[in-house]
Amino acid sequence: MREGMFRNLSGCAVSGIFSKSGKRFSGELIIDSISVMHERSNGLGGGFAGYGIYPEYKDFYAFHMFYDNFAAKKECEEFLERHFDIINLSKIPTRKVPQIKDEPLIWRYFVTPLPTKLASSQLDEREFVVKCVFRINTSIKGAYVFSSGKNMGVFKAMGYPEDVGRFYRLEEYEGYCFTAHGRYPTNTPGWWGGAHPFALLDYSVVHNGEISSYDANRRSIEMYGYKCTLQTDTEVITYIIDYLNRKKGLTLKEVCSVIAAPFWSTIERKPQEEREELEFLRSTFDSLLITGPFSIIVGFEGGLMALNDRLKLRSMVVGEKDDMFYVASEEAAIRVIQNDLDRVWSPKGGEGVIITLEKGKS
Amino acid sequence: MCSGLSQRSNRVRGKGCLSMQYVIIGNSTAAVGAVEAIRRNDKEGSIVIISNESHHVYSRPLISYLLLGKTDEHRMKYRGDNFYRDNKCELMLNKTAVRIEPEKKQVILDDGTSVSYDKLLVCTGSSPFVPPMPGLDEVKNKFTFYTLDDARALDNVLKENMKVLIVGAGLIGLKCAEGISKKNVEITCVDLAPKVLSSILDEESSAIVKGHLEEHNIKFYLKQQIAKFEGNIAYLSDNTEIEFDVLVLAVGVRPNISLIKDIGGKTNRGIIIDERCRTSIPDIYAAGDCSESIDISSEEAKVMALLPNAYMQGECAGMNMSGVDFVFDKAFPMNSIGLFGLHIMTAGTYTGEVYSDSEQKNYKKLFYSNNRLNGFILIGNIEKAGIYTSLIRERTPLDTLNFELICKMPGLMAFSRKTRAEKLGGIKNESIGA
Amino acid sequence: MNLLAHDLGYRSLNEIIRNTDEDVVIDRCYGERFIGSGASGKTITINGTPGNALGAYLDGATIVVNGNAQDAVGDTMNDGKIIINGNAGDALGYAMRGGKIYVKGDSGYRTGIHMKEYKDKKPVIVVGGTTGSFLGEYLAGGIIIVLGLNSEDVPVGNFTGTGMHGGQIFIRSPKKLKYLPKQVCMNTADESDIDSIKEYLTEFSELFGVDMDEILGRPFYKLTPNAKNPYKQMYTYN
Amino acid sequence: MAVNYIYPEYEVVRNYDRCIACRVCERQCANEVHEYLKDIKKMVADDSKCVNCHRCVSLCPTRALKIVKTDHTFKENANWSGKSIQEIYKQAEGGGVLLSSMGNPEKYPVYFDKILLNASQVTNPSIDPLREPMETKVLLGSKAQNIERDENGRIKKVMPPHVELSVPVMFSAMSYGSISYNAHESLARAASELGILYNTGEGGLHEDFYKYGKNTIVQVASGRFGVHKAYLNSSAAIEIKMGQGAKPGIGGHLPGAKIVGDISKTRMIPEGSDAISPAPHHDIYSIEDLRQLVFSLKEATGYTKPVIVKIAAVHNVSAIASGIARSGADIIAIDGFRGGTGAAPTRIRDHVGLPIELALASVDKRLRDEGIRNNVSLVVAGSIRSSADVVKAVALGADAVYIGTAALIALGCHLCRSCHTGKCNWGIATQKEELVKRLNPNLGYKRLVNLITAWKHEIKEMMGGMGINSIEALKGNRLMLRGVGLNEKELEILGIKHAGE
Amino acid sequence: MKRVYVNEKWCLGCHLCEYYCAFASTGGKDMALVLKDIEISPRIRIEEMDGISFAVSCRHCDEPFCVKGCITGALSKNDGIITIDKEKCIGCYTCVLSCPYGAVQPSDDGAIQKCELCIKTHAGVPQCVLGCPNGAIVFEERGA
Repeated sequence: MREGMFRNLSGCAVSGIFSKSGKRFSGELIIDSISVMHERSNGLGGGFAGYGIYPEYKDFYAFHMFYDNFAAKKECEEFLERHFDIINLSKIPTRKVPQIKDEPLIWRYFVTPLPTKLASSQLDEREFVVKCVFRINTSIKGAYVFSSGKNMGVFKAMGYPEDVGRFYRLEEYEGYCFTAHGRYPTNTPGWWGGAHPFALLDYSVVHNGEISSYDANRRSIEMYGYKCTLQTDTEVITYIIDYLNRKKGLTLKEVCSVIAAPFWSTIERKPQEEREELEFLRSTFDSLLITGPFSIIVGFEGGLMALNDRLKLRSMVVGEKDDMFYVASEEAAIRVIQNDLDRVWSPKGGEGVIITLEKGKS
Repeated sequence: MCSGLSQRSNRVRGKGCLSMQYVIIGNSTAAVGAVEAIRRNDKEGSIVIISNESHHVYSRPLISYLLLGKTDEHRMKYRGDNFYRDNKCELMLNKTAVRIEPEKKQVILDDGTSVSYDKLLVCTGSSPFVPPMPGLDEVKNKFTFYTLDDARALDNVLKENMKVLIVGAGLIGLKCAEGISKKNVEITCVDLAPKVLSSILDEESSAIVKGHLEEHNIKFYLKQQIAKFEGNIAYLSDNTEIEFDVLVLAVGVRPNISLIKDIGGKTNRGIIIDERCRTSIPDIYAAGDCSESIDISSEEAKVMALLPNAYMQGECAGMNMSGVDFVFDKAFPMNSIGLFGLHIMTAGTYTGEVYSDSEQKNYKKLFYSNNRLNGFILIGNIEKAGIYTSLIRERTPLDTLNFELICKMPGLMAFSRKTRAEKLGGIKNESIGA
Repeated sequence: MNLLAHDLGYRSLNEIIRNTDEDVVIDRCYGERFIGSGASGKTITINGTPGNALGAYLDGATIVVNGNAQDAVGDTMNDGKIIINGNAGDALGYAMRGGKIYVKGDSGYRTGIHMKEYKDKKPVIVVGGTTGSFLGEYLAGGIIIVLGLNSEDVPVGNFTGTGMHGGQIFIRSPKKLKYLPKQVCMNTADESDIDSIKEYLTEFSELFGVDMDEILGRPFYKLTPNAKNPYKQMYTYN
Repeated sequence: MAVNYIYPEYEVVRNYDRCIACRVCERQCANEVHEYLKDIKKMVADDSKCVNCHRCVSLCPTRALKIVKTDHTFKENANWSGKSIQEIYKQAEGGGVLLSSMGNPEKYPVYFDKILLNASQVTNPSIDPLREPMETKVLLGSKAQNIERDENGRIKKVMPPHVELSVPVMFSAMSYGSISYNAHESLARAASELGILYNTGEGGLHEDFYKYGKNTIVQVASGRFGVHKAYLNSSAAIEIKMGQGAKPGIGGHLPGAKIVGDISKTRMIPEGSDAISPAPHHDIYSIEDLRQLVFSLKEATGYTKPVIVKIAAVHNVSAIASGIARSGADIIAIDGFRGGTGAAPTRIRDHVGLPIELALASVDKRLRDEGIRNNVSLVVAGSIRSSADVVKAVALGADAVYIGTAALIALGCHLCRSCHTGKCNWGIATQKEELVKRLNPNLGYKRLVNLITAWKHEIKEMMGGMGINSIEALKGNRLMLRGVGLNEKELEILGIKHAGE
Repeated sequence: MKRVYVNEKWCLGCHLCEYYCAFASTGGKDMALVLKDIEISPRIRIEEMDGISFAVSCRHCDEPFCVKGCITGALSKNDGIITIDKEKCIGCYTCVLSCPYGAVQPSDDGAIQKCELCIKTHAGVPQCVLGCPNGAIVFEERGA
């Protein structure tokens, strides 16, 4: 049984660190943070996303791949070659860690779409990449793209997050932003691809909680060309964010007003302009309202967003120190890496906290 | 307005902040009406009631029922035992008011004491009238039938198989006859009038009642008067001899008006009062059987010695005495009498066109003119008679209802849908749909 | 006794605490859970950030946190006292039956939810700052006091007192609360109301060095269950 | 006729020990079943007239009455049921098309009864709906397809015309004429109090009810009775009736005898004239004609009101719905074959159409497959009997449901299925003044309000159990459903898993 | 003051109010047992004719002529309800003659009877109201 064959329910820990100045720091820090929340994981999945980690390839899509076998790898690479210019390919460096077992083939490709293919598809470049990712994930058996953004990458596996971090030698990467996830799935033996972060292009999502609206959201988002292959909440949340932010052009704040829309009773009390906007967003994208407990950290190029469900059924704390921004399921996970915070608070339910680089994108 | 009584809240507090002193002469229905009305408006003022009897207020018409055994002296009390206490009344029993001194605003009693008043109500009622009859003084067992004491006295002498002669076939005489019939006595009734209940029944209805009474072994000598008494024998004008053991004199009553008449107040047969029950003398009111007011069914001034009337006049007087302007202009004659199981109801005046409908002992006659019901006589089936009464009381224009129907059968059905909605739905405006 | 929490891990840490009668001072605390669980008769002082479910089932002990606390502080607490020199997370004092919790700063969502009284036990929570939504949800007994000392607005979130059917909530606020659920009745607290909570305000004032005059310098609004408006008949027997 | 082949279906059983001869049964039976025999001071009954409407049973103050199904039996077998035999007798006698009232009574599967709902445990909190916020408000209409912004970058908040429901339940089309004035008033007032909508049906709108316009759907059917500008504009939404679940492909016929007084006025046809609704709209012979009618109605109302197109659930319903979704309609209403009617040919009612559950599942899927599900809202009808049916319908993909029969039952209907006689003892499906007054709308509307309020509580309970606090998150959330006793094909069409999966 | 109000628009003429009234005044447990084979004498009565029907019972008037005219003091009005003290009543029927609604009737026991809003029955609330199937009789506060 693997992820995607059935609905997967999970509870988890999340953490994120972001340097507003764009200063790059080692992935070591995020491991320290997430490991404090060991209790919130059960060893069935852990993962990280790092942003700004591939400055030398920053103009290329970094595809991180899991292959079940060489046949899948071969088939996938043929597909990639037909559609992309592959600038670099390699195994992703790992180290042996006793707790991490049964690893698949883990490869990394820096690619750019073939101009002819792109032109003939009549799609914009990012949409072209998305289409190709879905093609691989739905039609090449045993191949799975788990990271596909530029100058960022996802590293995930079966195991506790601190073990996963060591496995991927995360301390060797430097970025301006890292997010992490410790997973506590309740009904799955776990699968590498099912671990968080879940990513599409440069959007990555780590998520704590379980959403009740899953199938309503899934069936709605699948109308727009997304294929929810994993049946996880995080996957559908990622696609919703991609759809609303990238395809419909909503700002992230507006995205929050869709996915964690205020209650009608709250909307009614807002000033007219705001009320009308909230009514419009909520009714226009009614099926993308996410209910049930969740706290998510969304990474994207040049920024980070933290968001709780509208009832704030999951915990989340954010802290600031100088140009550093921290967010985690528990305050201790921030304190352990930065005890001396300028400010620490809990955002309200449905109130997205959005942080972007001070000098624009890195 | 269903009450027929108009009321304006216009309370005047007399004599600065001192509390009022109300004095009521008489202790019957009108007095009770007055006390209850006064206490609605003035919880503090003192009320003095002067009675020449020795009893807690009782219902005079019940004396016949007392003899009949349908009630007893306790149940006869018109108001409960705590009536005076609850209403903070000072009751002076066995005292007769002999004189009013209006300039001093005081009442002089038979014991020489005086009671001063701010507002005075005279409700002295009436007294039995006994016409001169030769030999009457020698008759041993002779009674009037008007007060509780009369009833007790009569009851004391009556024994089985005695012969009782009642002079007067009016209301009092006949109720007395019914009352004593229980004693298994032989009753003979004599009246000058050619019919029984002559003041309230027409010939046909009177004949029905007479027939019914005769079925109950009451013997009548009508259009006859007593020529003389010789011991236990009465001789009628046609020389008929009637032997009797007990004589009851129920010829009539006269209003007790002397207290007012003596001080120059306007009187006629009764004390003349206006629609606020005021006499012609300031701060003196009169109500009940001693007074005379307008009968709205005939628009004539009359003494209407009826209990409901007494209460409502007393109430009206009490309201005005305690500073609330209040009008009672709905007086008219009205009687409900049961005699040996036969019920007779009458109201108003018997003038105008007539609707009649009778079948054996069920008798109905309605009198109407100028689009108004003036009066009626019902015998037997008296169901919903009050609806007819209300037509008289409210002077209801007959063209606003289905008169043909209501003649046949009194009911709200004869009124308009809107009127019914008002009456039954408490709906004041036209929206009857809700 | 001095303990270094992060070095011990929560199970060892809590075992040591459980087995001592001494007062305990804990340093290097980073999210260790369940500290003081069911404890009685000692004082536990924590320097750092204790983990979730601090003082759960507390039964008479005193816990002092020098820092912020996380979620579910005083969960199902029976007796004792928890003093937090900082903020507290969500679900503070959940289903608390007795004892007192004083928070200098803010607390999160669902503060004092399901709190109840039993016999002579009457739980009290005093929050110096603001709270999140669903304050006093399902409140069945006890007293919650929110002072909003750091706030110029109503210091509580939405849906305050939802499902409240007992107890009292006092909110010190520059403005009246709006949009309360139907089961809640609001009055401006009068002198006798303030007197009834004076001892808790005084203790708060002494613990955190906040001037009593400042505390009393604003109106308090008192929320009680609306007896006139109990839950509408919801059920039809079938 | 010397031989009577038609036997009474029911027997009136009177307990003479309890009967006090108050004669309420006699006074209240429009079918004249009961009679008081003065000379013997006893009540008697003529069973053959009884339709089993229970009016007498309900009103009998001493509970002296019951109606039982006769145990008289034809010589039936598995093929020749008593019903079939009886129907042949009837037709042999009358020579006519069999006519029936209310919905399909036959034993086709009721899929709602083979679907179970989910609830949360541990991983996701269930929510107490009585106290915590729980949203059942629904907006019906198409969604804005594109996000447009003004020069300041603010979103242009232009919402296509829509209607708002406090709970996803509406009263379905029942015309004034088929049901009484008081029934209509009850529905209108209840809708108004509940913040939902009722539907005029095809009989026009009585002038007294214009004031409920904000809660009114006005129907435009093939007969166009009472359709005029004020009618269209006095509504919250306009419904084009293409078909009805109880009688797909069949029109309607209200006999001239019923076109009297207000009915004539409201329908805008002369008294005594037959009110015939043709089977098709004779201006719609294809899908593009429908688009023309949709837009003509939008023009007439200034594009301010959503247009509903109501169709019966028939075999190619999903393709038809797809066509409607592209026709400019804002809402599609689909009426399943168990939907009610005042009168329909029995054979049509019992043998044409499909269950609403299957129609809904396939339409919702088809619209999603085509990416046009947000072009329209989906309203389903055809025997929604309880709040559980509502929740299942929404989870299958409906935005809201229509209830007709359930609303009538709330008003007192006992499903005696004799609407076509016009002698409804409950004052619902009748125009006889003395019967109409039996339904006091002051009580009737309250019963409807109670029903929907109760359903709303129950919907919230079920949603709360699933950890869902907004009805949007339930819509199309088929993972909340599992089938029991369904075959693979049925599960596939319904788009749900089998229980245990 | 809550009163019984009648709206003929909704009266079906079913006469159930009369039966529930008659039953209430018996104090019996089972209507079938107590009202079997008897002629009922209810305090509320239907008037009906030509398709119009409505129930009539005591209106508990603000100016009650029955009370004011009662010769024995048996009728009195307390807390807005006019009641009859059957001990005192001697059946003179002055109240019958006074009532403008025809809502007071002679009763079998020699006294009169009238609607007392069921305050003396075990039911405690007007049974005619509960027994009315169509809300034609209601018991409510309607102000003046």
